[in-house]
Amino acid sequence: MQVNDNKEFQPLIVAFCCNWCSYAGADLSGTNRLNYPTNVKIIRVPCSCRVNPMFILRAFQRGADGVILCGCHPGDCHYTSGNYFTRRRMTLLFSMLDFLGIERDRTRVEWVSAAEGAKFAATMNEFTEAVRKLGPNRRLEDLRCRKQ
Amino acid sequence: MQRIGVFVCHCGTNIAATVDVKTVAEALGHEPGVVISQDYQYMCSESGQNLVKNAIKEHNLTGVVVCSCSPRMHENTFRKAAAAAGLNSYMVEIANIREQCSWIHKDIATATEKAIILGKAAVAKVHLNAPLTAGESPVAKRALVIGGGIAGIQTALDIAEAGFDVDIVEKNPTIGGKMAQIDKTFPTLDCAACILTPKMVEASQNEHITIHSFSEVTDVKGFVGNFTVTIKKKARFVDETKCTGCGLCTEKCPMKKVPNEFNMGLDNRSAIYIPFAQAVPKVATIDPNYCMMMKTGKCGVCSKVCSAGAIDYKQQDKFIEQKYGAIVVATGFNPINLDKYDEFAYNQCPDVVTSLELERLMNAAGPNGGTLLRPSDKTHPHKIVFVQCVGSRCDDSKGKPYCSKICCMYTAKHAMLIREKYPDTEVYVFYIDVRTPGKNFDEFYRRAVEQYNVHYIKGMVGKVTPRSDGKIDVQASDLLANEQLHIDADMVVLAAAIEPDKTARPLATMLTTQMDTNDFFTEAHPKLRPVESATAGIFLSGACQGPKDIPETVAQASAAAAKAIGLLVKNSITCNPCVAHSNELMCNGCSSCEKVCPYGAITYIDKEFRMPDRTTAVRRVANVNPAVCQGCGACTVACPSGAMDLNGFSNSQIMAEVDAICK
Amino acid sequence: MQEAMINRAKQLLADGSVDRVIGWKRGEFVYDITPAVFTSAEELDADFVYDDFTAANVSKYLVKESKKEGKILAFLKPCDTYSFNQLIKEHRIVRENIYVIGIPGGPKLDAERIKANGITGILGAKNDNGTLIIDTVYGEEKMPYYEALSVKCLNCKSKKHVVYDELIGEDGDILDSNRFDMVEKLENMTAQERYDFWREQLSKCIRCNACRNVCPACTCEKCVFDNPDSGVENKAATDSFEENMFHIIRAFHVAGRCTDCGECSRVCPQNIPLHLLNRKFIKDINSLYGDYQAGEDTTSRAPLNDYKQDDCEASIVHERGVE
Amino acid sequence: MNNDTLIPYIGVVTDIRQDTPDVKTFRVVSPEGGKVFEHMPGQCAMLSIPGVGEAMFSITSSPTNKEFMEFSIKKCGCLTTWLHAMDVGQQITIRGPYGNAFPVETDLKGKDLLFIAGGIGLAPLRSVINYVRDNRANYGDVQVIYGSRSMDDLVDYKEIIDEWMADAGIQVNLTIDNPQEGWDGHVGFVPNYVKELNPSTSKTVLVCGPPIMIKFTLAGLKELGFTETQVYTTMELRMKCGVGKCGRCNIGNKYVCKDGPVFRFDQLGELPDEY
Amino acid sequence: MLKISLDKLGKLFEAISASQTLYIPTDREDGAAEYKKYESGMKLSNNLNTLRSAKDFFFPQTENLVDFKMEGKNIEVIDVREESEDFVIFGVRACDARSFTILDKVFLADPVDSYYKNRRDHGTVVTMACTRPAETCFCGTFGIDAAAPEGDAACYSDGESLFIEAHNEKGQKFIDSVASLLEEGDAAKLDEVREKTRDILKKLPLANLTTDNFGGDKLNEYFNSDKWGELSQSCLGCGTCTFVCPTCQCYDIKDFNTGHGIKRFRCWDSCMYSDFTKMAHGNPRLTQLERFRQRFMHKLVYFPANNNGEFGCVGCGRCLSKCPISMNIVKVMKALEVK
Repeated sequence: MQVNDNKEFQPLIVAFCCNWCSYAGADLSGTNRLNYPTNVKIIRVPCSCRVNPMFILRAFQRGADGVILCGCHPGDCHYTSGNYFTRRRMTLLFSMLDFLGIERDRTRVEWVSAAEGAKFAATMNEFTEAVRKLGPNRRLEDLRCRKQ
Repeated sequence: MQRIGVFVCHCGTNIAATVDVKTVAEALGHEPGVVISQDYQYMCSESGQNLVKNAIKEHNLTGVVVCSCSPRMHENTFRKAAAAAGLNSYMVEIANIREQCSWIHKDIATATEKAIILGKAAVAKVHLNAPLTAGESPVAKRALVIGGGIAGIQTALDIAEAGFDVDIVEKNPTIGGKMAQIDKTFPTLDCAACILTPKMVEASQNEHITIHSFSEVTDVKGFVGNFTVTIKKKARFVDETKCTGCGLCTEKCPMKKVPNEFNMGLDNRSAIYIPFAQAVPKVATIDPNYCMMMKTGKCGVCSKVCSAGAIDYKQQDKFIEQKYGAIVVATGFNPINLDKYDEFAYNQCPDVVTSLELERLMNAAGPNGGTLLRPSDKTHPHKIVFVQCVGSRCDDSKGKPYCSKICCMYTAKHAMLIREKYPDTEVYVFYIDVRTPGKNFDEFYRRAVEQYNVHYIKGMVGKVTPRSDGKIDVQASDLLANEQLHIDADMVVLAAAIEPDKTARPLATMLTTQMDTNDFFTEAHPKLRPVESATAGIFLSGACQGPKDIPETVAQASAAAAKAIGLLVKNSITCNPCVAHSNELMCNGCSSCEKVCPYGAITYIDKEFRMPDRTTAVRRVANVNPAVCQGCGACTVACPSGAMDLNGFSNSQIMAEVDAICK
Repeated sequence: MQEAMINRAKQLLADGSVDRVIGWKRGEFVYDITPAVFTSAEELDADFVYDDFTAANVSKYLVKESKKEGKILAFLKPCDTYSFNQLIKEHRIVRENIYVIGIPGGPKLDAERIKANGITGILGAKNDNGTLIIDTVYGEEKMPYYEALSVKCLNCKSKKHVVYDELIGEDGDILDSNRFDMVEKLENMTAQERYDFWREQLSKCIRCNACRNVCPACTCEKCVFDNPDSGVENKAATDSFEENMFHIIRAFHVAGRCTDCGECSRVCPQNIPLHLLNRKFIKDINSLYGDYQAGEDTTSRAPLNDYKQDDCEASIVHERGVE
Repeated sequence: MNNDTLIPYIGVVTDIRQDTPDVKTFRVVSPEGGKVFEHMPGQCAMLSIPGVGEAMFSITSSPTNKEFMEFSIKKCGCLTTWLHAMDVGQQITIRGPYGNAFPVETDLKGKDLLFIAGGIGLAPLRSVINYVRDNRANYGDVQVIYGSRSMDDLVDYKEIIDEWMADAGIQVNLTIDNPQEGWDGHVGFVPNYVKELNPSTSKTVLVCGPPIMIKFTLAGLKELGFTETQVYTTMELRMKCGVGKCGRCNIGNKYVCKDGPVFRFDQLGELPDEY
Repeated sequence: MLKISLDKLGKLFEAISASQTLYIPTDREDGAAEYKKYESGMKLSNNLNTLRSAKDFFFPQTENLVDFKMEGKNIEVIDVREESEDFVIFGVRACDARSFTILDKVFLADPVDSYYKNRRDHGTVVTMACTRPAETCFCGTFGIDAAAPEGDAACYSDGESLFIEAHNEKGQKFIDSVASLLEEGDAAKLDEVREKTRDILKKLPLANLTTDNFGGDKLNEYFNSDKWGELSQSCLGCGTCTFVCPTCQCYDIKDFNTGHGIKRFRCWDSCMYSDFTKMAHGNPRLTQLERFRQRFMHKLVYFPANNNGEFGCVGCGRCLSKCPISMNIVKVMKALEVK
């Protein structure tokens, strides 16, 4: 359930979803009326491999508190191999962010198929909660962008 | 700066019940560049679309944002509407405020707030949209089928049937492939040759089909609709056009000790040969490794006896280049090499044979004229042991991890045929599982067990030892009875795993198609696009894609043909305009993008540039073929300089969306 | 060594095998050596230097130099040959125009490390059995030789030349280096400690771009950070975020391509241990995707341009090490 | 604290005129009405849309116009594209005036003047021409030679026809590069036209246009007997601060934004060849 | 002259920092010195000079100039300037002290840069005479006496005490504010120390470097020298020299969209960068040769031409030790000199 208590910290979650699986999965969770928090804002990309690490850093710079990347399950990529590249890229990027002391739970990769509306909603609920626990992103924000 | 129109859909109450659409339209109306912002009951309805069209004309809009249901629903609807109003259809963006907002949220205030943000992101993106035009590329009206087995033949026939020219490239002197070697087919036990050879003849006589036998593909250039293929016609030292296939040369050839490939080396052929009686083309071929004339310069018998004057000892390999619109891969399979299987004594004992060898031993055109005799002493075997899964479902490096699929059924067939013809022969089949999913398959298997009393034993054969008395000691375990068995067999038949033909791997590289770790071609989608490769214009037919029996092969062959025809009927193909493109001024030529492209859409060209200091320099730069690129964007991230970008999902567009969402 | 190099270079110039020589030119002091192109025996005799302070990797210059007319002789240390190979692999240099002579490498001395010991007025330095004896304006000073070594030489990964047309001196071996020790030490800190460590280090950054401009992997025609159209252009570390951003993205862009030559840390005027970022990627790649040494060959697929179907999931990051 | 020159004023765009396919002229006033600041002919101002960019443009209106300033801007980059897309009523930021001016009150006073312009190069000269027209008594003969690629590319064509050509006090010679339907005037490149017209060497010349045109015009003028001290031009270089501090427009010991943009050719000759 | 015992320096710093912000050079973990805001217990560095120059105090690497808010067609200009607080920079070396004079000539020239002036007005520069110059020092070349630095007030150490003298009103005010800690001392020993320092300065490797050949009069001659190609060939085009240089003052002005407004900021820029002079339709300094030449021409020729022969270099030696490829102004001067 979504809580709209103003006192509670409302994290901003940016979700990159691949067009073929995860975006469809998100649509399905909508069709099935499966709730997840309004904190999650989805950006559609053709394939998870389109997501440049710069986009993720950009989101953090601009005030996102968590970034999640969703794509087809390994082996199911519409473009056959895109998500395999995504997996390596993101593993290394997240590892680097971790190395720099950025909280690990602010980033995640999840494979969500077009049939997994329930998984999509559950993932978003879970991820939002995890980020909420961490509190506002302070280690990778740009002070100039902080909302007054 | 764009002039943007925003259209917020109520979707009846689907959106309007949870999202305050008026507030959304009002808020988005204040975004920079937005000149009109409206809401409407059903934006996708005709009157809704007219609203959009009229606004485009009236306000001279350069961009449109529709806040509605998922773009997967109506993106196309609004793109068409925009195009009808004279706006480039790629200047339309959808903000998904139904599936990803109104339907999942309950609180109007927060849902409205989110809908506004999603709308702002779409507006931010549209600001950076550029009109895109789908390119077109012509289609060469000719197909190439690589492989002349039943898969290739069926595909070629179907394509020819539709009226398109099609070439078959077969590496062997004749088409026919594995099916030509098979005696009977399961589960009907009809004669393989009887159903195959008419198809071979049909192929050879079809005016649309050209058969390049004894030929190989050596180079493939180009892309969907426009492949240029180089085919090597290997020298067969016989002029195909002159040879009548009378066979006199093969009779007179003094060199008769050449292992006969067609009969799996179980008998011999001459140095000049026609693989089998129904070969297509029925043309002789000289094997230069054995021909006396070729080796010593002394002989020339065939040349003397050939009344057609077809023999040409000086013939050279010939290369032909041809343009094709579509390519079908039908390179088939082979049983794996069993040299490593010492435990089955395959290399030590001639009476341990593979199933394909057994086919030849039982075939009327085979080495024994159809009588099943032991290769060693030409006696009737009375006890035959079949070993299943030799190299299939195997964890170690000797074998294959997959199930070869056809072995269970052909072994049942063999067992049944032997029991039918030689009822005094005892037949044992050692299996891990018996897999019989298929029409009439399980019935067939049960007949072998119940009607023909074949001894099916669940268990593994541990060791096969040829004995000095000519018998073969088969040590095995019966897992159900939980006991060790020793069988004194006369023959052992190994159901060797099948693997893709060795020529497939280099071919895949030429075609820039994907293969799995077992060298089977990877289909574009395992469920929805099973006969297409991920590379546009390349289709897959038969066992090159995975183990298959004959009916499956033929079904896939026809499916591949249908897909190829679907491509060939088009005069040109419309390309998806949302493709990658490289900024040549920034490209380093490092090849990173090429490495991650699943479609081989990126090539490198050396291009001359005017440098800022007015000199010229030749630089290696990436070039994306828009007809081949599918727009995944893998290259855009692999490119460190950011030279590679994706139309419709550009770096700046996605970052603008991020910015808008995080604002 | 220097003598042998000059002689061989003169020979090759004289017999027309090469037209130019890229090497190093002596400076005002013992340590301020500048990479330079020589075209004549006279120039070589006058200025060519190769000694304990000659640390610069000249392979990147070949991107430009090899595209000029004529052939150039390049003297490459073992570590430089890895960069060279990587550049070949990425089609950045024209191999035919280069004649490579492999020369023995370090360890090299770093004047900054000597100065960090409070020694100033340096006029000369020599190694005496593990003690560096430094001649200064203020008299003779001593310090442990080891402490004066360039950071990039402390964890040398290889003394083997992976490419050369000829060698002067003997080829060495790939070493079993402890280069990941510091990375590991950081990995074992808490996230807060790591954050503090890097904040202190990266906040020193003055965005001079020396690390990028010296890096043999950073040969982009136009760097994203210089390109106003890239959306991430930044010229100054205006905010701590941009300090992070620049170094993360730079390290990511060279991940799987960085040969660990150590030039970034060598040239950093603020002594930021930038090589640790690259090494972190190298260490991760080795442990997650199998050992890979960029520049070892010219044909293998870079780890980020490759995949295996059973690669680990990104969640591995969440599961290992110290939170 | 005093106002700093780096902090801009607000200007409101009150009129946008499409002069040629890629040149628009923008009229700018202060939000309270009237000009944002005073200037002299040849001076420049920094216009900006915050977040998009800031660039230096010469002020094309004459200082004698007391109501507004005008800028003729060619679409060529990010900011100019934005400016071309905007509607009337848009606010922009403006700071200046920057640079020197044509010496209309000193060296040019009392002189016969010859203006030579090519394409958008008319923009800075238009300010001087109108200034001279409004102070006609202070100057001798006035001749304008102006050329462009085509009829459509002649900036301010309407003003040229309606006002300048109707003004008995000045002589206007127009030319276009290639023949065109509906054009019965001169056809040919500006430098050649100048030679053809063979103006008197007593004139002081103000020239502005693309670098290649300036180069050939100067050569032509020299052939006709003009000396470099008689010819003025105005330069364009990348500028940021506008006050000679940021270092960008430095040529030799001059800063174009502060010591220029107007230079006499003999002064330019002393500078290193880096512009 | 007033003095304070060296072991009481801490007390002096405490006293200064009680009334205003104090910056002193202090040693970093890596052995380099940098200016830090004084906090209790902080030790004055023994290093000759700081890694970064002291120009940051008056001309920081980045600073916000003005903010904008955009709303529809309207723009709001927000002046973000604030009066600087008073501060003291302690321990500035003679070279850096001179760099302020050079920066003043740029930023305080009409029109005055209010951002710079604001900090300049509020900052007191307390210099420290050098006693152990390094091999890279060549301040003498530009007429700077390392043993007698400029600044609002100057300090000299004789090994036991620190002597302080004011050079102007601001310096005097500073001394007055800490007068209670100071005592009158005998500066006799100072001359000895100073002479010793000057002796060392004379023996430095670069002691004989002169500017006799340089200046504004031979502008084109230097500009067209054929040495530039060779000198610039290994230049990486990075900004290290520029950014560690106490006198380099080129800057860029850029806008940053924060999502809720535009921040216009300026940041250091470098004439060594390829895009420094790049315009939509070309670049007057196309190759690194031109950019390299610009930097040195500016310091050795253009600047003196506009400033009565004063050079744009103070001989601090930072670029000598920091250039990644060890190319620097000394090598340039020597190469051009030969001609």
